[in-house]
Amino acid sequence: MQRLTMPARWLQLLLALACAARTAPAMAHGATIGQLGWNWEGWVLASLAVAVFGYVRGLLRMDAGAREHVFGPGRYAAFAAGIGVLFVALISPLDALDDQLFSAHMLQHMLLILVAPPLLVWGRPATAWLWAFELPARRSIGRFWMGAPGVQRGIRFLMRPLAVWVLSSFALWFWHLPGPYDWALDNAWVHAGEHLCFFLTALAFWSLVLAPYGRRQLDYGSSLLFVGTLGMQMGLLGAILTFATRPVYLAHAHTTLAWGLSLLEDQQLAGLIMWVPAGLVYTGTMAVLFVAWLHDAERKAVTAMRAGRRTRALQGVGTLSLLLAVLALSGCHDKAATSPWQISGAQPARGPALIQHYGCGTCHTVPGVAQASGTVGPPLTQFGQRAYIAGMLHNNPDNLMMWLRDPQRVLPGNAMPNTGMTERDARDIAAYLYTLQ
Amino acid sequence: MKAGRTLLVGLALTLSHDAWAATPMSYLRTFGPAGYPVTRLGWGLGIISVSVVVIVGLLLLGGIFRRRGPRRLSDPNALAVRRDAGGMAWIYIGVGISSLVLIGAMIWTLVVTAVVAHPSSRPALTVQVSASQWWWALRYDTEQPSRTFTSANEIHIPVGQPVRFEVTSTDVIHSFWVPKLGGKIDVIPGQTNVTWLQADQPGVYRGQCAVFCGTEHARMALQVIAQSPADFRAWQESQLADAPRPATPEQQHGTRVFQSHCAACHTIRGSNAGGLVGPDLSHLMSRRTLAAGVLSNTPGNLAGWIVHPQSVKPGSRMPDQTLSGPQLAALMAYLQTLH
Amino acid sequence: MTEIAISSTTLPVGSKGRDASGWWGMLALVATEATLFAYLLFSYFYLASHSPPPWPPNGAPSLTLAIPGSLVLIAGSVTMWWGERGIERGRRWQLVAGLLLSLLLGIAFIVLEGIEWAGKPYTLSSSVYSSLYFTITGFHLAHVLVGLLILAVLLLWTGFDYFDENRHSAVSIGVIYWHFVTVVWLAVFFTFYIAPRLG
Amino acid sequence: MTRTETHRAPVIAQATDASPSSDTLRKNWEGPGGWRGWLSTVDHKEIGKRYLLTAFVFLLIGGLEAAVMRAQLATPDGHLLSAEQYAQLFTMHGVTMIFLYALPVLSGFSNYLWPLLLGSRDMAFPRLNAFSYWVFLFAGIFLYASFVMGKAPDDGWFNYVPYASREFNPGPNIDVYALGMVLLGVSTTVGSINFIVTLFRTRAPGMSINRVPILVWGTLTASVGNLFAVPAVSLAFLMLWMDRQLGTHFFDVSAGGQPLLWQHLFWMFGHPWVYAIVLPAMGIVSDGLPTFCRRPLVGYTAVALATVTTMVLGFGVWAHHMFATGLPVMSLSYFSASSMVIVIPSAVAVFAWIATIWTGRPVFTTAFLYFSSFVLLFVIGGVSGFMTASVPVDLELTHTYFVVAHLHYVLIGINVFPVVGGIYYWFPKITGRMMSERLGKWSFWIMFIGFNVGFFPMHILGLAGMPRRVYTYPSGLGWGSWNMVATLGSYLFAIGIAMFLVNVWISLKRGKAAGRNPWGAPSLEWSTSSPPPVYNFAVIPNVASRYPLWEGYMDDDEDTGGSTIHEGLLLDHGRETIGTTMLDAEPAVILKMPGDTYTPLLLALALTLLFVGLLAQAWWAVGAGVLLTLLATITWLWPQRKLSQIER
Repeated sequence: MQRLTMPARWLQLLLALACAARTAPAMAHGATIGQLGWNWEGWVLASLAVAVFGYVRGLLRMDAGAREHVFGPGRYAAFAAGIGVLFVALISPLDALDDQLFSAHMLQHMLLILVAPPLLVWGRPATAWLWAFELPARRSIGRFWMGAPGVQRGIRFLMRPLAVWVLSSFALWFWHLPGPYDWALDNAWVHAGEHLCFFLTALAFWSLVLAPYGRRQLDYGSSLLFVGTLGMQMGLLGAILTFATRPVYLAHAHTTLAWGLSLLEDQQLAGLIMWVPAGLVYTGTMAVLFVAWLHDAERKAVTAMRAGRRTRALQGVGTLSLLLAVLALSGCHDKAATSPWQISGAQPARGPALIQHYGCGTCHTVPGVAQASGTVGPPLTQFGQRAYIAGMLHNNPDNLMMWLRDPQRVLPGNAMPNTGMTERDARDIAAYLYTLQ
Repeated sequence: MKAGRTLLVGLALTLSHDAWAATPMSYLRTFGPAGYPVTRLGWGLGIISVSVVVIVGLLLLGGIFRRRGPRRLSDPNALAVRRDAGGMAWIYIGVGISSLVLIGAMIWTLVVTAVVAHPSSRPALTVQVSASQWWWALRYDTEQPSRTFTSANEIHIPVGQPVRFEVTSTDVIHSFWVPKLGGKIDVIPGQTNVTWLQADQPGVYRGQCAVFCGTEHARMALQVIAQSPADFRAWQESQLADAPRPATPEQQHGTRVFQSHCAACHTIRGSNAGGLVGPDLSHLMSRRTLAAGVLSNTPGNLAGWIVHPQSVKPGSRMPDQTLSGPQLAALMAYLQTLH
Repeated sequence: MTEIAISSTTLPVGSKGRDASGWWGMLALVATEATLFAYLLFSYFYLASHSPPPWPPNGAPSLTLAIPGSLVLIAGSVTMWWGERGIERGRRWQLVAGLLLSLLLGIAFIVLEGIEWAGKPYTLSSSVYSSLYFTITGFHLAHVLVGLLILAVLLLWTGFDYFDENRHSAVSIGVIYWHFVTVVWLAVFFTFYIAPRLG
Repeated sequence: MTRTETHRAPVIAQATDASPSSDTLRKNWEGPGGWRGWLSTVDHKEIGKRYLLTAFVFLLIGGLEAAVMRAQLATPDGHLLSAEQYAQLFTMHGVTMIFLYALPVLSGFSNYLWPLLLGSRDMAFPRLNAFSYWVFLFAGIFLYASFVMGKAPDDGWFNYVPYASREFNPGPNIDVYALGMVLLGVSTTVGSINFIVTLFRTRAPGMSINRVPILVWGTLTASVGNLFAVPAVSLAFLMLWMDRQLGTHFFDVSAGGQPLLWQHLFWMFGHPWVYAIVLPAMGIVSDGLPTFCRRPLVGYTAVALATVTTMVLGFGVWAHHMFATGLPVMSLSYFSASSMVIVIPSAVAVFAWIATIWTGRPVFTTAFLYFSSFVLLFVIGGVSGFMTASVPVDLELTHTYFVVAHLHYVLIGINVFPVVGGIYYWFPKITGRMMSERLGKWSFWIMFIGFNVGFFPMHILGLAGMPRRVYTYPSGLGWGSWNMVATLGSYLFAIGIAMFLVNVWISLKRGKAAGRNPWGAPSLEWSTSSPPPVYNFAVIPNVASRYPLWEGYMDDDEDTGGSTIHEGLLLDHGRETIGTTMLDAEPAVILKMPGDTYTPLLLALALTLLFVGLLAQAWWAVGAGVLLTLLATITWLWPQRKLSQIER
């Protein structure tokens, strides 16, 4: 399963590089007041363009059916919006303004920490990017990934919630000390490093929180704490900046006044941006997580009851979308996941024999099937309660049958072979799998 | 029974009296541009609030009486529990309307906050207010140091001009508040807070410390006296002058009593008395009240206050004075020259 | 009427390793304690941002003792982690060794901190900064002491042969606290020793 | 020596309280009787009742203080009390109501109800539960000891520095408050930890997170909030005590300290705390209303989410208590806006309750009257809060009686009314007897009218400019008659409370027997006998829906999914209950529960000795306190075979 998360890591690395590429333009730090232009710096543009190009190319190359299942309008929109936000943060006049106003710089940081990363992460670009390569290249990327356990282990360690929490906190506090902050404004490379720190930690943070591939490393209760405690830190930092009685950062000293703000006011505004709007983003995220938590519990409970009744757990969601526009990010509207599946015309009783026939048991543990105790692939116990198939497709009959019949089409290069299953057999096997609660 | 009725009738009468008669601290009506937009906003939010309460109350009553449940819960019928009857629409619609109202109120608030943050013109005058337990020291600053003077508890301001107040504390936290003219600002040791007020009508506006600051917090009032610019200038000139020299022997005796009993804490400009602990008394007789608004400034009150302040305002920093009759008379004679 | 059936699944009985309720309780305790330190450090930064420069008044405190102290504390965490791994695999000697090493390292930290305190030219009541310094490091020191007490008690219980690979939740729970003491120190260290050097 | 049992396949049985298997359970769970049992019990029901009783005693004390103050204020220039006495009274009134009544009474409900609601036999940490109660009791006594000596805290419950510093307040008054609050903080914190772990560990099989009653969400949210908020206030009070006694300078202006740091720390705690003392009460209503409206709560998810969101927002808006302190002008509009946002989750809850009533078939019990009137009072308290969230308006309103009115509508309307309603609702469960409905309705109307007559005029007083915390006021300001009305109304309210207590007293002796489920209510606590047996449930029930006791009665076929109340895990090898997984509540472990013990009491005593020593600066007592605390803790935690903590 590691091969699925691997592209995600690559994406993070590449986007981080895109960010780093803005070092050169940052050299233009001596910009005089009022000169706010677009930062048409080649590297930034090129990185963003490559990102978009890879995404689109990957999507185009993918089989339409698979694309529809793995992505969807919401994901495309999220990715596009994420790139758009990066564009605003790094290329629009905001980027030039950040040298002149502390508050503008904070706004830029908030975009890089709280807005662009969740959108990008939700867009599942890693998969699309992998697809931008030809099959052999995909394979070799996969092999490289699988064959480098040290890398894998290191990244897995870095992606542990505790590590992400500690690194995010550290990045937050470190870069807001006056020394490092002023240093970053003095030195373009350091400045790029600062943004890289924020952006990377934020990508890791949001991957854990949003779990775009459906497999939560961090359960919902812990996710709430995870988000809440980081939000609290940012709030405390914002409060300190808002209430400080003297200007702490001097890097903007010669430009702020021209904007009609005193140094102290600029600092207060920056503190408030970190405190209030950022606080609302964290609050909104927590609300989304909470609804998803209850929703998940509801889904499991209902599935467990094996009765296809409607559930009302989602009804609160509409109300709260008023509360928080961020709700759009949540996957709460996946109605499909709320009911268990009864496949019309299928004969689940044929399942065990078919599973034996196709040799599924060699790789998978399947309850109720003789000798099906393989450990190569994931065990299929309680399959009816799974949220995702292969960590990517929603667990519903169509997806399951498609996956059973042609796994290589859905997720090329994955370890599950095409077994030449007929449609009817797939139907019966799927029906059987759904009886596993 | 009869007593009860009398009480009720009396209460009703005084209530109606209180509601319409003088409420000098009420900010339902204000008298200056620092107050007008706030008062309007306050009324607006108040009306919204009352409407919300009324609407919710009616909905509740409607819901309660629309359809009664079973009389007894042990009734088997009582257990035929209803499930859904479209209740979610209530939440959607209710929260939707509330949010719209909320956004409106929020925008209005932001506008008013911006409007009253600063006066529309440059303040003509800056008054330094220094709060202590439990009185207010005032210093009128102008460009020329020679025209700076001090006073206490009664702030004179010219009508129609914004006045800037810089407030500081010598001891604990107080709050500077003249409700008829605008909102309050806390007075916090170690920092100087700034606010502004403007009166559009001549008059006396009562103010009071609003943050609990110790035992006599309840009796730490102040008054803002708004005068026509001409009257204000006249008052200013009179305050700038030194206190008159004692003329009669009794008054001279009084000066000596003052020197020995009072001068450690109080200042009278033009005399040797230069204490800074209590209020400046150079023009004591020009003030309307004593002891931060506790007593009206009459000779009887003044004498009583001098001799036994602890009975008037227990805990006050001013100690009781042991003065003989003639000493007190002489002191009073002297003090009454301080116009 | 009582009808009896035996459930088909076997469940563990009582506290077992990380299944113990106490493990959750300790996590919650650590959360609230960490918040306490967050508020302490908030107070530090708040007061710093309200004080006229220079801050700290006497310049950034020396690293000569603080860096060895930090290393000692981190090493103490590592040895404890190693000791806990031992008992998870049924190696009691490893737990004993881990506990002993961590105890020693913890004591070494306290000694270093004590020397540093003794060398300060100011006292608790000298200034805002000194109040903050002694209060915050003192809070941490108190936590180290509690941590050492926990280690000592665990050592005693190990001596009584209470722990084996199946039953050692007390160790797993105590160790969380010990790690917490180390992690909090890193935040304190960063605030007092590193932050002033960064502007 | 035999080895401790490490694994077992639990027995599934059908049983009720009358079954023979219950005798074994009773033997396992019953502690010693008499005073020994009283001092050593760890039964959550006993502790819950004590919490309720103690909190009500404090409510009465705080109420008496209020009554004396209202007498003083009834007329201008009152001189029943001196300024210093008044200062101590209003401070102790606030401290009592907010810290010694409002949260503890809700802890009482939650302690009593949680295991019953969750289908468990006790809290996750029964001994910690007892400890939390004892510390609460001792902290209350600690605070009141100073009151008896005439040296009670006298700076209001906000306790703003520098008036609270040694320079202006040299007596022991503030030290008592500071140390008492730190001690009380210990109780609150361990109590909160207990609730959190209980929720995640001891729900009945099948009670997944989306099926827990809203009261549980309320208390859980409050507990998590406390976990993050209480350290702020404990720290602030400790720093204050150090400033006063050890010469530090945190709040000392002359040495560079900041008085506003106190306000920040205090309100970082204070604002979430306000939610902690109302959210569980709102939960009581959310669980009670459906019973009397004969339908499930409208918008369960929305209400649960509103609960959580309110608390989260509560951590970001503390600065709105400080609008007048001269904060940067720029910041005011941000704080104003963020404070107003809290209206939205509140509106969600209000409309969910109204919808529940509107689409239900209300049954007019006393409890229903309390719950439905609560909705109105909640809205009144809410809109006045909305007005104070608007900065320019707040600069007039703050520090006046308008705020006093607001906070009493919030605390009485949102805490006392649901609490009294909750007593009417659960009294049959707790005591096995019904309360008198007739007396109950009388007491409700008197309380409701008295409360509104007593506290609504305070809005008007505030608008008329009366500052809070004044011990007297001159005539001629138009405040006199409204104050008289407020005094009379509040006395009427007090009469209502007294009638309620009389009702409790009479019903305890003469109420008619209640039976298991007199209200036809849906949640698990109503499935056991009233009062519940010491072991709560003869078998651990299996839960398959949000309203297990209503399955089969709903007018459509949803959620009839087969909860089993009288068939489940028996678990009778000593004190045992089931530990389940965090999200889905699947059985994961058989939890061994501790027996009755004195250690919690001893630990609480040792800790109190420590604090008394600190107060008296008797260092020997401090040393003894520390030593005894450590000894008691080690004894407590000593691994026991009985608890399966050691194998051999």
